[in-house]
Amino acid sequence: MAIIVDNDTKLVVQGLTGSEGRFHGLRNRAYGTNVVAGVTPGKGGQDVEGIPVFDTVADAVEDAGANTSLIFVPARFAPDAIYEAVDAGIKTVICITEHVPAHEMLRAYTYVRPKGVTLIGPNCPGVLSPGKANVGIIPAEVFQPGSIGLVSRSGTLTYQIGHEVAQRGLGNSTIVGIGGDPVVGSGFIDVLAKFEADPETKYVVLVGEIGGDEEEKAATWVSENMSKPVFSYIAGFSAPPGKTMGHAGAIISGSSGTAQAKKEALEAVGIKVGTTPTEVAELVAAAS
Amino acid sequence: MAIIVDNDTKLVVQGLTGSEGRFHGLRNRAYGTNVVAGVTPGKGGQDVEGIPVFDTVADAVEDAGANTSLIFVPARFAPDAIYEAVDAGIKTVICITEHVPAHEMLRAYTYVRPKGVTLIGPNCPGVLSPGKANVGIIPAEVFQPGSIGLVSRSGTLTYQIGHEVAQRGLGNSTIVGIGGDPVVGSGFIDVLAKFEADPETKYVVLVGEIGGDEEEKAATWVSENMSKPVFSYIAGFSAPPGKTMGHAGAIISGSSGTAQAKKEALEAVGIKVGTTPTEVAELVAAAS
Amino acid sequence: MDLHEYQGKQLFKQFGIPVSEGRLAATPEEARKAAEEIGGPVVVKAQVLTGGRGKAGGVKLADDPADAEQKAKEIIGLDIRGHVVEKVWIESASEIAKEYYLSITFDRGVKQPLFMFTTQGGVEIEEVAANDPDALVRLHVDPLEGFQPWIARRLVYGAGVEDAGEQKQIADIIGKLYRCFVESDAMLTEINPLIVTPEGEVKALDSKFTVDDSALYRHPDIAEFRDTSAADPLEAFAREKGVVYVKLDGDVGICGNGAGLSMSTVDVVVVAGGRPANFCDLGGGGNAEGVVDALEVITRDPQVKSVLFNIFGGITRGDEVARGILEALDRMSIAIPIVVRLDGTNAEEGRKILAEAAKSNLFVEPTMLEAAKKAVELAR
Amino acid sequence: MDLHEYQGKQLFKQFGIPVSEGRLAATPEEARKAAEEIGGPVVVKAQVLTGGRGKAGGVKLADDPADAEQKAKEIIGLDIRGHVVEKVWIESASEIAKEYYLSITFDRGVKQPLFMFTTQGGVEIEEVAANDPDALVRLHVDPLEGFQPWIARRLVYGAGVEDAGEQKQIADIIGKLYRCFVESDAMLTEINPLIVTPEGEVKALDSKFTVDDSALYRHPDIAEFRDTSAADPLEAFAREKGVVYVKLDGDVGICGNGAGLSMSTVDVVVVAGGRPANFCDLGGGGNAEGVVDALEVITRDPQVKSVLFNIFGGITRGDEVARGILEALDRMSIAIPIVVRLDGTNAEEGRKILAEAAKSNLFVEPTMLEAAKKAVELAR
Repeated sequence: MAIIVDNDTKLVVQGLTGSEGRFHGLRNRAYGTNVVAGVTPGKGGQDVEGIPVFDTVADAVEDAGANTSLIFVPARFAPDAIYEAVDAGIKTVICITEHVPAHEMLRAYTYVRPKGVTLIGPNCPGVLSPGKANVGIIPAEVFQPGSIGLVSRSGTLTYQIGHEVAQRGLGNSTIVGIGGDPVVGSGFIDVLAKFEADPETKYVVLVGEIGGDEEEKAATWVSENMSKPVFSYIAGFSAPPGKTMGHAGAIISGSSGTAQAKKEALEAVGIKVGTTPTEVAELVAAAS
Repeated sequence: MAIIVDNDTKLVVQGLTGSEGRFHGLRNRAYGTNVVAGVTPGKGGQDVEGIPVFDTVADAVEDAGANTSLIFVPARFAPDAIYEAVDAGIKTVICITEHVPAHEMLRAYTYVRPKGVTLIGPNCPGVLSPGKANVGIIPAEVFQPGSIGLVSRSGTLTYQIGHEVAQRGLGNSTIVGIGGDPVVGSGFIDVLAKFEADPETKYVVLVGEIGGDEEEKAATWVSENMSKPVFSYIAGFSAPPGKTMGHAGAIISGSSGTAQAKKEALEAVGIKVGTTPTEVAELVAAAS
Repeated sequence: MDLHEYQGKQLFKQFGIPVSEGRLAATPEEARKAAEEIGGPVVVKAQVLTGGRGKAGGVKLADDPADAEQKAKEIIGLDIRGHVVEKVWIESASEIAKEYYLSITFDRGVKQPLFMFTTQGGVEIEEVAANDPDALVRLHVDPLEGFQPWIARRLVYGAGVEDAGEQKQIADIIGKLYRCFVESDAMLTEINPLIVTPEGEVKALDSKFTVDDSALYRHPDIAEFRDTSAADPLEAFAREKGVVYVKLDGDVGICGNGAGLSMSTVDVVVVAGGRPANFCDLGGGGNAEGVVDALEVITRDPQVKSVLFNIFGGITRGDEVARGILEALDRMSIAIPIVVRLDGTNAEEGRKILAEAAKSNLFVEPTMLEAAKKAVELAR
Repeated sequence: MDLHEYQGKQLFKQFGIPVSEGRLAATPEEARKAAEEIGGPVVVKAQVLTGGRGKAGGVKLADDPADAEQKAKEIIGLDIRGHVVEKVWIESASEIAKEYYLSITFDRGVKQPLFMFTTQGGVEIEEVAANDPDALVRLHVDPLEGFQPWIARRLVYGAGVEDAGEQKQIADIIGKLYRCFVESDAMLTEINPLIVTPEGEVKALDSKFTVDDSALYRHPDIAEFRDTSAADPLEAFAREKGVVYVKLDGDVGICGNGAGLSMSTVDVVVVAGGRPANFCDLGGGGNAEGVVDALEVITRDPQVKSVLFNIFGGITRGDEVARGILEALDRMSIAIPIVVRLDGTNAEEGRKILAEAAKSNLFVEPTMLEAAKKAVELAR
């Protein structure tokens, strides 16, 4: 097993004929991911190194059996791409595109959420289940198969942690970059729930950063719902107080959003928190 | 038991201080319905013959425990009233108001539907469970308690059928007027499913009329899902071919929408169809 | 409310959907002037709220203004399926390379707007649906998701439009038609044919447009489109009085409250061996004044030999209806017999009021069926 | 992007939310002229993107144009929490009978817009939330349901506004503020105080407004509001170059790819005993040109004694980064040491490129922690 992507993944890349879509789509295939189709309106009938291209996601589902979508289209087309994938019956949608307007994502999120679709991103590095499938831009060569589930708001920081873990001889069940935008399709809790249910995952590392209160909420959720050990790293201990969102931000979340506050919330429910990537890797290694 | 409204109904009337709201709200209470509140913005704190009036439905829910709403506001305010009721946690909303724009109801319907709310109407006479509760404008004195469930697209025709049934010494579990607008909150099938699940209902009478294909769909549903005997009456056998909605109408439904076509669809699955209100009442009486 | 072709095109234009330049004309002289202003060959099109104009000779090509005047003369006054042509639409003639079909309707069954598109336009769409169903692409729109560009792509690629310029123009028209459909509170908007000219330009050559009557209050411009001249004079008079009335061919005048009961009353009169003269619905909240208006409308029909009131009160109250009938008898001289059946809210008071009035041509019957029989008998 | 009060009010006005008449002034003379045009007493308000203006002397009442000029003289150039006042907003002075608070924010946790309203305005809203939570009415809006009139009623009645005229005006403002919030792609719109004048007129006396940077492309008018003068000169230069850069106080220049890794690099430099000079994020797709720009920005800071590149490639490719660093060394004369740590996509090629260049001030380290230690050591 693994979560979100695995050997059953049949991937359609929306925007396969673009330069990034092509580069990463082919990389994903080279890793072993079953890339069954690409979609670029007006280029139906072409192919990208043998991957058939369709005009619409519906065609990719019907003719190529796609069940997972990877979105690489420009920001202003990304919400449309999400709606198209979901309405074509795709159940796992991973959107790499960054700079998607928050209000558009808010509408798309609210529309998609009750449909039982797993939406990851936007503005995320994707999902990698080492040895099974890589969907997105995560450099898979850094990771190896194992029993640690990794979920993170940050892309490159995820690679760093996974790298540190791998250097200690450990591996990952699945690495999920959920993205750091104001509205992302799946939050920490959504992914933690999947890891809790995944028999291959034995430990979970949660990589957070300053701002918002997602980490605090995740801490509460873990204490109430999770049987597997969770470790955490928070980035931004030395960050200067950033721009605040007016006065309202702090009132809403009831949290200051600092790394220290998050650390305390996590530790209060028994989650060990490292202050550097190296430290969190050592904590996991010690527990294994 | 009974369906939709019963002894557990705690009713709030939205628009209680208007002339129709007041007339029917008080009639419903006189029948024995537990009318716990009214809502009229700006009149919070007043009362209508002892029924407390609130500014918002949320207040009526919180302070008076309302669980069912009856809407009597003018058409241009009706969708807002439905959203307000649903977002305040009301689980049964009955909207009497007629002439609500179809596109507005379409949005409201789509929003309300996944929330597990029973929405009846708009442009309907309401719901009566004889001996338990009357919510709406149905003249309750015509009906008596019994085991016949009655569901109808038409208001006054419902009374006629119920009246004919009562004259033969039979009674009703619940009478539901679903309304005849292009978009209504609950269709025949929604109500049939409730009757099928209601132990007090032994027979069901479905009162349809020309246009659309709801009766045909109900016929299919009954043949696949219903164990209780269903009888039907369709109005409009002598109606001249009415205005058609362009060419598209017939294609969509795949039905001509005539009374004869509906009769045939119903009879094809074993539902007996009367051609006058009297005849359908006799059919039920003969089966009882 | 159904709109004329020229009215629908006016809305299309407002929403940026390309249409040909045109003018409305009520006389051959106006048609000539319109053709002069437009220039070049024109099409003269009868503006009637029914289909089959072309076969009935209601659409003709005219080479020049004089010809347009002649063609308008032939078309104005024509009877097309019972509709007399009063106005013609003169528009610049288009060369047609291809004919497509595009519509959005309000799908009551699925409760979503439904797009239909096919490259096999210009013919009866029912035929395409029956003979080549795969050629007709159907796509529902979730009203909360709203229109998204992929919807246009699914339609355009799904129907096999191959030219990139056409794909782009049609996708654009699809988006605009959706906005037009929603923002005009339409129940139907249909473009048949949607043409492609030899130069590759896509435009709407016809329009079918139905607007939700309940939403007209927020579209005063569309409400003004109402063509009272197009209706039967009695129906127009009824509309003026706010009465829902459809003229039929028999001699028993009928008035019920609620569409279902009124329809059922028509059926029961037929079952009783009579011939209904009309369908008339007092509506939900009929008051005395409404009853007077309804009786005035019904009795204007010289064929009517008896009138049947079939009232089952809910919101409508029996006493109000009774008072309305007596009021009408006071104001108008109605000699024909009136049969009344009252039940429901305040029916007893109503029956009492009628009994006390003791009018010789007023008959109160206890049931719908008996009342129908009586009215049929009195009409003989 | 945060907007100045006067910019937010301009948007309020566009959406029909009542504000006072006002003019922008950059000099005392302009302030005098503005006060003359407006007439009567005015308020002179510093336009700075920070709170606490009032306490810092940035808001002053002026009785007449001469007084306005004098007050503007006092305010322009004032340093308020590190922001130097360059412009003042001159607006007609309002008499205040009551002060309310109204805002909509983008609630990231619940993922819905959140309205907050209280009749206890004019003070710090955090205090109201802490001391009298019931007085602060909060209400989320389902973005697919959209704004409905009941939302305004819940807020207005929930907060206990008693005057019917106020109820009506505030409900109207609530609806307009929602439209303004959504259609401007705002992350926050706040009116504090929303005042009631002695005559019972409700209006927005201040504005806080944050717009989603990702949506600016579709709001060219709002994008033009960008106040480059308000930022630190180095940060302004960075923005010009398209580099995400925040100036800190130390001597180790830092460049990472991705916000999380860059932040973590700052942390690790601190853990290694160093003082970060900045936070700099190459972003997701950093190419060679971006690296050159980033190095130019970082090395402009005279405090920087060493630079640490911490790159973990995903979309970013190690070879591109390496080429960018060499390109920068070619174009600029950079004497200070640069420590590079490369991992991920094409990292090996990158390390090879750097090794082959054999620059004396270029140090390649295998891990993040070792690279940080080296950079800290070199900065001493």
